[in-house]
Amino acid sequence: MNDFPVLSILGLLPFAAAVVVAFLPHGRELLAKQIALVVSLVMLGLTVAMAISFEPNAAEPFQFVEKTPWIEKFGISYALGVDGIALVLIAMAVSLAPVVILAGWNDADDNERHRPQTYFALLLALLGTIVFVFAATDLFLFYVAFEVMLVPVYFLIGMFGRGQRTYAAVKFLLYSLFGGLLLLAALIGLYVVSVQELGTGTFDWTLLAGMPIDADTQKILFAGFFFAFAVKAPMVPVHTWLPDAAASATPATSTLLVGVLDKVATFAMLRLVIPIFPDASEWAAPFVVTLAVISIVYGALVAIGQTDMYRLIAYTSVSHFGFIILGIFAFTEIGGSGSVVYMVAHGLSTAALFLVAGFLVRRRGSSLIPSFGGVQRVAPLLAGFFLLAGLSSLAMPGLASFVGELTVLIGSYQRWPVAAGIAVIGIVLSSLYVLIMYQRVAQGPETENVKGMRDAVPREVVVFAPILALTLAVGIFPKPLFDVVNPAIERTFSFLQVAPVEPEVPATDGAMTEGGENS
Amino acid sequence: MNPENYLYLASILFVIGAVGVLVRRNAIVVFMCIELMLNASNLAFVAFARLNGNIDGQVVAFFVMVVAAAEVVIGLAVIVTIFRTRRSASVDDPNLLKL
Amino acid sequence: MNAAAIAQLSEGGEQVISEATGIFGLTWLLIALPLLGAAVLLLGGRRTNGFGPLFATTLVGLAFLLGMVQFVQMVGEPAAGRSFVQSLFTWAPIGDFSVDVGFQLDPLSMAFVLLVTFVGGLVHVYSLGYMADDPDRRRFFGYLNLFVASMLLLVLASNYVLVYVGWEGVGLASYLLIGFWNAKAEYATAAKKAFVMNRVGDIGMSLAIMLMVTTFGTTAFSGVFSGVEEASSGVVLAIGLLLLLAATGKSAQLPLQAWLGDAMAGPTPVSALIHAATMVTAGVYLIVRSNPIFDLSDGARLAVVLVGVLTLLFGAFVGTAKDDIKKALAASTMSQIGYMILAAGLGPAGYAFAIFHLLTHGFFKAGLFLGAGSVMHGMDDEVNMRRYGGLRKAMPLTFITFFVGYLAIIGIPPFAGFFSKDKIIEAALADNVWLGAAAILGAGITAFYMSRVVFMTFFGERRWADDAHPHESPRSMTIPMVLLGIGSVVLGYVLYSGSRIVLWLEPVVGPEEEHELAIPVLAITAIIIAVTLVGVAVAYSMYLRKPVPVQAPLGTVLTRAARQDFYQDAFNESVFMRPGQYLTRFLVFFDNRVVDGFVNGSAALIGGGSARLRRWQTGFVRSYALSMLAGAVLVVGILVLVRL
Amino acid sequence: MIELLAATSPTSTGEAVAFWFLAPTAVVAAVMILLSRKAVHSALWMATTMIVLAVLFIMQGGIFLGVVQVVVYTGAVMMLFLFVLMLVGVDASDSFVETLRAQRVAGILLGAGFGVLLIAAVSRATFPEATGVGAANDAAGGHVEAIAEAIFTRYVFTFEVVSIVLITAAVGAMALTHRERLTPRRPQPELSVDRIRSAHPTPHPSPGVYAQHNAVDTPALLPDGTASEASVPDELRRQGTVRYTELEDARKQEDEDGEQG
Repeated sequence: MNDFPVLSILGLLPFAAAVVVAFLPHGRELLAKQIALVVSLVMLGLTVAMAISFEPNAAEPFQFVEKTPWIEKFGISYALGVDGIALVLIAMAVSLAPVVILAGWNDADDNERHRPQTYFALLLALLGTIVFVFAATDLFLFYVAFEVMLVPVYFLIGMFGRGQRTYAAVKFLLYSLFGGLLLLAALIGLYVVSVQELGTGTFDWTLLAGMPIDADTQKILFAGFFFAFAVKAPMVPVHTWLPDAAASATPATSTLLVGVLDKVATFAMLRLVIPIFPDASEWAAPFVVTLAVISIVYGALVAIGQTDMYRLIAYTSVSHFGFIILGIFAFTEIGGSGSVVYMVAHGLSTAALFLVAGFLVRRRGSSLIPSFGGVQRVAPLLAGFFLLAGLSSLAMPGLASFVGELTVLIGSYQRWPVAAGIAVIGIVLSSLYVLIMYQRVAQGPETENVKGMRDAVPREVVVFAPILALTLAVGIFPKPLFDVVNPAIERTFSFLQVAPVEPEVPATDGAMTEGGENS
Repeated sequence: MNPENYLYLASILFVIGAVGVLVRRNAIVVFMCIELMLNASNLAFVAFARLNGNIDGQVVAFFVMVVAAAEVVIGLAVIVTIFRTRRSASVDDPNLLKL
Repeated sequence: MNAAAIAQLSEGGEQVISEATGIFGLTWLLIALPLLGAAVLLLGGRRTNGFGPLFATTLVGLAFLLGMVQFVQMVGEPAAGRSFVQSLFTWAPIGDFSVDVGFQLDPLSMAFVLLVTFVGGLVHVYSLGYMADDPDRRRFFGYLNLFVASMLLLVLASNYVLVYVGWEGVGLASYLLIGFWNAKAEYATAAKKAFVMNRVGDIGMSLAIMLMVTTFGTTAFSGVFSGVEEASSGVVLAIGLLLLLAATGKSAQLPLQAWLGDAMAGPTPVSALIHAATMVTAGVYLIVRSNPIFDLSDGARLAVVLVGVLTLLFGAFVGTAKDDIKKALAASTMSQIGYMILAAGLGPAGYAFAIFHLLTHGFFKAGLFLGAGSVMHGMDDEVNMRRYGGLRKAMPLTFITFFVGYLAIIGIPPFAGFFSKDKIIEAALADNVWLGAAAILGAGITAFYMSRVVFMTFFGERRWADDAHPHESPRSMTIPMVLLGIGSVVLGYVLYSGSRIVLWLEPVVGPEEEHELAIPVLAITAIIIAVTLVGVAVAYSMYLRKPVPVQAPLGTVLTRAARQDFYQDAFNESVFMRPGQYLTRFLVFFDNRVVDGFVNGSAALIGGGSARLRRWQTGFVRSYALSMLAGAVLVVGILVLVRL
Repeated sequence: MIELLAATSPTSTGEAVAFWFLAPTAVVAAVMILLSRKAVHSALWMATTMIVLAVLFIMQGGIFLGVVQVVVYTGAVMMLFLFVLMLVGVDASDSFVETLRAQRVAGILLGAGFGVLLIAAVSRATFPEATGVGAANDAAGGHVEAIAEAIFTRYVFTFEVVSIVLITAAVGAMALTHRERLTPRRPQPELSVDRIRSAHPTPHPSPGVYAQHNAVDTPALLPDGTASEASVPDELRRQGTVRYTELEDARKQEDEDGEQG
């Protein structure tokens, strides 16, 4: 199995399919959709097979490794491989793929200027870049995938969005390119350093991770990397592209954008930033943690004040990304593993929220919260979906986000008690933004706005069911996820110098006694 | 006499040509000035060839001449075309090269 | 583990926790049964409309039977060996830290299992009648089952994380049920308010869990309680206060009490089960369960006591002024839970009595609520007591059960409330005279407002609306009321005699602390009964001797304040909600104008700058040539200078 | 003798004399290119400069180059220039009013600055002792042979590229000046039929006849003293660049005055 280039196939298959789909003639829209769906299911199958044969506790950092020289002069190679974190995130992305394709089945049908073929080709291309960006173990390949990723999203928003789509698409692109520019500069800097440190320049992660870099250089390069990922994540105050993009994109695009694509940033913080710049990461941690906490509270507060569902969901994501980054920069195993689980959970909950909101918006033709009211009266199933999605977002126990949020909070409390103490406010604020939105949309008397609204159709049930199933599965039995992620997190944090957090009063083993004599 | 004087002469001619390009508005005169600049550089090349004692400078000057000839052909063709449509040989008239 | 080994191990009163086997190994089933019901009803859709309600009721009944069997089995075990743990699977293992999905069945949780499944079962039965005409019945029973499952998870969990899961689960069920009739906008708001205020309390829970993991590396009861003695007093105090914060949210104690009155928006069976008998007492459970932590921190206990006493009086005063029968009962619930919290705060002297009062209260308050529901059922959902009067004759069975519950709550011997409340007041007196005095005062006010409720509802002249036709409720509703009424009569004595409850809980909360009283117990009892009777007498003179006006009189400043819950909502609104709204509005503005404004501004700046730079592009070839020459001069100049 | 002059080094007195005579000529001619109002005059000054430069090339041993300079530049390129000048209009003289703000001042200043810089650079540079190209010529067996050897061996690639440039330029010039026919070509018989049918079967009057000028844009005067519009090409009339004689102008003025009065 390990000689089989499964990652390459996983990454290139959607590209190939995208080309085929893009050139399908008029009148073959249905075929385009079917090809997209089948390809995404094949990818899912491959990923499942990959996950089954994955060895969580293997000694080497990456599995399913592929490596071919690409630009030898600069030590660039086409190198792929996954660790636990990447595997989990690829699995999440690929699991969402069929769901998203099914959810966006009719998104492009009434578009006057662009064909559904283009839409699905772009979605497939985006999937391919996502696989590459998670699987790349060569920094240059990562960078290329990271930037190429922007192209399909740009067109997905600009061609198939609504409202101020051109503005949103350009804003997204410029923001990302600006971040990417700094990343490129830092990457070149890193290459130069590698020439000095290792004798030959390289972009190979396995050589760069843990490479000694002097403190000041580290800080500068760290800043370049971190800024790019902070924009992508997005963190306050460089988050404003997200609400615009989410409000203009189709729900399927938003799901992939917020649920999967932005995870690249947090993933890269774990994969690239910490192992390559451990000292700088420790140096900057208080600053990053402060920003993360601000993101949590600020994102939630601004979300409460939104009147547009899509924008609201986007701001909740700003808040959730704060949690993820807080967990990463806690430098504790609990926080790190928790944030990876949170990434998965957030992918699922955002997908649920965006897609269900999309169902509602498609019926109503408006994404403004006041243009709904009393949906539960006419479409109880849809309202139920919406509530479940919301509960998943506010980290209801039993659902995936709870696992992530709790472990992130615990992990970060171990190192940053004050920050975690403030971040906890997020759990109150999250209940506010979810419930206020739910109340205004679904509860209350049936309004004129929603008269005759159709309840969920079978396709929508099929879209929602797998998300719910996964959310519940991760929420109730997250152990397999932790088993895969823990060793990778341990390896990531082993590059750091920080002391592991030990309990002050470790509970005695076999403590079978309690109560009684304590008084 | 110092052979470097040729270089000074080339410099002066070149500058005169450059100023001509900036100052004159008749496209044909502007072209002549460009030719003058090319010739000035040719003179410098020939002087260099002499100073260095090899033939390469002259060969370069030769190529410059060929390119200059080609350029004149195209340039004059452009002038004729512009003149045909705009009835003017002034370089200030085609000022549409802006937003 | 056999009995002999346990006896050997448990020398010195130490409690032994053993692996759950046999019937105790089915503990998971207690939760699974109602959870199955919830899943079937909520996911099954309309197909389950027909059999759903009965199915749900049956499942809770089965859970009760299972609990009963386990209880009998547990009674058969030696006192020190009545704790069993069961670990189903590891939930979140990270390094050395791990959370198990595991259950702990011991006398404390057993008591709760019985209370929850019994009262829960009765409420299910009652709802069969009460909700018979509601088109969304299926959903209602699904939510009820979800609640029972979550509540059982809460009390059976063997670690704090799992308690938290149950804690949130009951909160969710409460949200769904309060907002069950959310077509009325204010009901939806009430549900949201309850959930959000509970979440404020959950901050305490989350932080306590974080602190526990940081300090002890685990959240399992066994680990935390064994480590707590070595922890610093500051940490213990902090954990105690945080747990108290959690408890105040869930149990509607000051300062997070405001949601309970509004929560009466839910259907009455819900109020009986969730907002009287079980969920709101979860805070008491949490404190009693965490007794090793509170035992070690006087500060934390003091805070608990203060919260208890203040809420006790607050609820009592509010109860005197409410005309809405359910809100009056809600205020009473708040006050009674105040008693329990007070008892729990007294430490080993009061834990058992807190649970004692909790159990009796669960019976009589559920009975009272079901009675109120029955009254509303007969009165076309009228809740204003000023519109009642003389219902004694119209619905005799309801009256009898309600009256029994009334006698129990005001503490007339030998009804249940007498025993439990009496013990709490005694313990409070032993701790501090002022505490005792406050508790006795509370008892007097309780007598007053409960008498008021009874007099206004069942006695006096009829003040119904003309189209009201009060009638007795169907059998499915009266039977649960009767059963709860019987419980209200006998439960107090049954648990009190021979200190049964104290001995039963001893393995968990430790032996009751002997307390010395300045005056003999009998005298205290006499005083309490006297104060109670005074309360009844005052109510009699105000609400039975004089006719009750249908329009509420203006009342004194105090009455008006109490009617408004002492302006709790106004306070919350002006201190938290309004500023919060302003803050969010400001932040939205800030985000759009300042943060995004900066981004768009820099874009505009670049755009403007290039528009200005564009002017340089005159389109004249000669100006381009000029700039070329300038560039050439520059380059040559630099070259010449560098070569110097 | 000149060959000898160039081949030997350093410079002989003869060369110095020639240089000091030719250099000012070149500069003056160059300046005159700028100062001449009429493009034709500029072209003549240009030719002067080029011939002077050709002589300077030859003086420095670039005999082949000098010849090429005369043949290609003075012969072909300058002819081309004059050709285009004729096409565009010989008479068109530049107005010396500068339309771009500060262009002239800035241009002259920058030019002067550039000149200073160049001269400074040259004066600072150290050059090898001038040896002349004689040795190189001898090595190849003659001057032309030397150039040929360089072009066809070392610079053959450049040579090929340059030839491509030339061909492209030729094709480009044709493409640029080629005019697409908008109407079908009308055969001679049709044209003659049209002509006979028209009001004017005879040729139009020649321009400038009986007028004070004989340029094509000056209409002929009819016996009554009025201008004959038919005598100037249609194209000029359409452009409105017909030049009336002073007489005609005065008459038109009178007409206008009369109308007003």
